[in-house]
Amino acid sequence: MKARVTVTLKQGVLDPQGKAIEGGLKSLGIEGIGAVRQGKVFDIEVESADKAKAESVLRDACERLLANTVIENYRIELAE
Amino acid sequence: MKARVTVTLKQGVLDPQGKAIEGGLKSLGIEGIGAVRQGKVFDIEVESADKAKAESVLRDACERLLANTVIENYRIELAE
Amino acid sequence: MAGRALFDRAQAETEMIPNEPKITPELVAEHGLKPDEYERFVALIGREPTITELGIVSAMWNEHCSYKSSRLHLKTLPTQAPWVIQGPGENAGVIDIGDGLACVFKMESHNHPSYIEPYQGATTGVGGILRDVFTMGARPVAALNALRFGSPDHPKTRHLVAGVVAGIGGYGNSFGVPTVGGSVGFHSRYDGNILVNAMAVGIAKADEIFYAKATGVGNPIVYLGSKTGRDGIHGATMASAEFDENSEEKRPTVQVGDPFAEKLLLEACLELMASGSVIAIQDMGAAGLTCSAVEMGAKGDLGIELDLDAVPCREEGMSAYEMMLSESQERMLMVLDPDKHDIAEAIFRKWGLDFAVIGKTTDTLRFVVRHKGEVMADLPIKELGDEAPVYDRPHIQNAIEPVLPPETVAAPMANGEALVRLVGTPDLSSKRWVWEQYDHLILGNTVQTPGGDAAIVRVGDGPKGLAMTTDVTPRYCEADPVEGGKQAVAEAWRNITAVGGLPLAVTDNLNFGNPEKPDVMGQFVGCIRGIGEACRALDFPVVSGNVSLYNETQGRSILPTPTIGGVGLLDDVRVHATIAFKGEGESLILIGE
Amino acid sequence: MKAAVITFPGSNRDGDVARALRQAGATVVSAWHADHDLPAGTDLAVLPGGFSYGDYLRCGAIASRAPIMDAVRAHAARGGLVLGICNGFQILCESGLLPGVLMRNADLHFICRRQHLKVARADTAFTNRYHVGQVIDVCIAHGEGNYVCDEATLHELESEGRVAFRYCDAAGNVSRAANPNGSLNDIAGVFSEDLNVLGMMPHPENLIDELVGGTDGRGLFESLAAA
Ligand SMILES: Nc1ncnc2c1ncn2[C@@H]1O[C@H](COP(=O)(O)OP(=O)(O)O)[C@@H](O)[C@H]1O
Repeated sequence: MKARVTVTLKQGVLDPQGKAIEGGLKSLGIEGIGAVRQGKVFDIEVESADKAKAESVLRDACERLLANTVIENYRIELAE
Repeated sequence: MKARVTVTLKQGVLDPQGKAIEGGLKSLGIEGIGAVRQGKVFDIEVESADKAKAESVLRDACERLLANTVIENYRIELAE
Repeated sequence: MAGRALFDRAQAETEMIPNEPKITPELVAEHGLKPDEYERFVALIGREPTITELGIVSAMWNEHCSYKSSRLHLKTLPTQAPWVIQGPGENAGVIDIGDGLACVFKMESHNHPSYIEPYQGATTGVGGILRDVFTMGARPVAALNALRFGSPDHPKTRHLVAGVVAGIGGYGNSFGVPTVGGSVGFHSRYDGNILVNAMAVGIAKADEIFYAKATGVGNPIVYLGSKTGRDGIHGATMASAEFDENSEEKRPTVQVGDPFAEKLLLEACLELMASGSVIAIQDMGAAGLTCSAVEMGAKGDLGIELDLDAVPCREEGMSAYEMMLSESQERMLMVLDPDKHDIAEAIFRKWGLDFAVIGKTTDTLRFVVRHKGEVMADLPIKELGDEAPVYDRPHIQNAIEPVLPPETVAAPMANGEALVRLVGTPDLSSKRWVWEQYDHLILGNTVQTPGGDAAIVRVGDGPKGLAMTTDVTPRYCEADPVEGGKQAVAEAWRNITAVGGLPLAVTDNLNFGNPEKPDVMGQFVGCIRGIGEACRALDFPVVSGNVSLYNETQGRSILPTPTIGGVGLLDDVRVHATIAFKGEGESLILIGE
Repeated sequence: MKAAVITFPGSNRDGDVARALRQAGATVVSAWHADHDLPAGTDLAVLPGGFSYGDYLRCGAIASRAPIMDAVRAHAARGGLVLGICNGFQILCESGLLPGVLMRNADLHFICRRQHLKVARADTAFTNRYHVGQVIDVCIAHGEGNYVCDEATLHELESEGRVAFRYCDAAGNVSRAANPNGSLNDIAGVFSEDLNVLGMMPHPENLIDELVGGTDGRGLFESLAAA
């Protein structure tokens, strides 16, 4: 099964990357862009065919490695 | 308007970070994870309320900065 | 702010001041103030404080800013020598190194934040100490650190080590300062409370040092650097609160470091200082705007008025309370020469940083904070610092571990086996894995890289050089605080002399448990006594430092860990010694007892 | 030889490379990322090491779009010399002046250490003070130095002799074990088609002094100063 995990910074946490990208876009003259926040995605092959099982494995992976839950949120999506 | 841009490595491009994460998950004893590929997401405020306009601004941003189109693909999603 | 109820009684003269939410004993306790401390504050201002004022005083009077438990004892340390330009009390210590140059240095802890979020905790620790050095007009030329982690087999240790090391490197490498030395130790007593002490060393012209003391009435107060967010609100309070089992849940808003912004801030500040625009300048560290503004005013015998509407904010709807307590990183506060406004602003714009006039100096000796037209705080500025509580906490002398005569100790194993065991311990193993993640070569002046006794960094094109080291042996301090304190100083001294340097001065970072416990306070007092004695004997004054108390988890305190950062001078770096054998057939000579 | 060292926000080895060039006898001037032109009479444009724009997004990405880069491209197109070290190499790849990309080190750590390089080509303006096969001792300090390109590009680089340096051990053995970051074919630096643009990850500018580690980096700057 294929899964996508999206990890984004919690609200209020400073995002220096997003800030720099915002500035970069502006100085390229690209108009009409407001705030930018950057996050990560992980495209993951999960061996299990069972949805509930896959989700629990991924949740474990997020909590323990993929996301830094002190400052980040994560979201898990499973492909059909 | 809010938009999400997802940038992922093209197929066939080596992803050392994904590989290392794969290894990291294994060494944590998390079972049942196959290949991992890492990408980026950008959550962007677009000032325009017009979808077509917003999309063209974002496409420009991707082509010129957000993605390195030699090795990366990008995808634009606009929120309602 | 609409709909704020005005407090009725005793408020006639300060009617503007909103009083919502009402101050309750719970709120006071949440701010880390003891009931008698709160009473002291109420007596001082003659009325009930606003929430913003409560926040301000909690920041000013907490252990971290007020040194209330340690002040009495710190005063006993020797701080003077003919080569000392500035001792403790400023952002960093300053010593004269000849040829019109000064060395500016300090060490500071970021222990609790690093336990909660090791990468960001360590980065913001490094960022803070670098700012302390360049606020004084010095360009940072080296960074060091002293790290203590829990037992290697504790489940959290691996994660903490990896995060802290990556964070220290992540910040220093990007900022562009070589991280040239430090120490790493492991012990189960740090399992729930690691230590991250960061030291920075800079070089300035001896007659171009910048201080925090504001001068002149009506001069603009300028906000510099990055925007203010809700980062680390309550961070300063947290840094002085004991951890309990729940602290991992509480997870206050973590500060995130931006070394890129700091590098720009460095370049902009040095350019600004060279332009002659700066009257006084102060880094916004713990309890950012509050501590920096109060300190600048109090030191200069001036009042300060701030208008928070002008503060560059990252988030919408920030309250006065939040702005006053935010610990967003990479920010500075300065008193500007009004004639140089345009020059100064142009420099900051060029580097892409915020520059905003947010207030002015006054002759009222009051600290007045306005937001959206309302006065949110109006406090006597000198008393906020001067009247902070000072405690002579009870302390007992701990039982000193007896010295065991060697002949009474049976060898637990054969020498060969013992040697192998020792070499394999985490404390003695090679630290290469750590320092290879730090750029220790940037700037091209690192004469002695990590791996020697003390690091050596050439000053400019030479021939002068600085030797520096961080040292402490916590188990000695536990066994005998006075001797342990002495030993830490002596080791720093020896490491500097061993590379050929003349030891000049030290910075210290005193990491201890809960000072309200007489035995912990006894360790603290003993170590300070030892440090003082050794520094006096060696003519090695203390010019800056930092105290970190309440390092304990579930009632168990860390080993007493007074880290000593020593700095020495080599007149000619070409003449220095290294630990490597230079050839076959050389003689080995043992010096000392 | 007039060398213009370009400072981007976040550059931090600009001073180091200027010192090395000066010591080798070049005239060094500085240029600012927001400028539209290189200083008049520039022979060599230098993109120094550092963390331009914090290395945010992708290393070198934002810097490669700076106004000065149009001038650098034009300079290169005229046959002018361009040197990019570390972050400068990353900027050159992002700007299309050199092929390939620099990805995260294979072990994901930033790594700073002394490193041997084998000189692959000595008939260029950058390397003529070295000889082919010479082993030099310089240092590396990077988190993203893992050179990657597609097979066709790799074939092109190899067949056209555009690899400048390869990672090796002290004895000159080029091997996986001596490769600090996982780079394809142990590549530490590459030339442009016309050999007038060089990008390299290691820092020769920090090895120009007997007292501070050695002088094996001097050859590069002396080659350039004489060019
Ligand atoms: N955290 C660190 N950062 C940088 N260098 C370090 C660090 N820890 C240890 N080192 C370096 O490794 C070397 C050995 O350290 P250590 O094992 O503590 O030895 P010593 O007891 O001689 O100080 C020292 O030169 C020191 O500078």
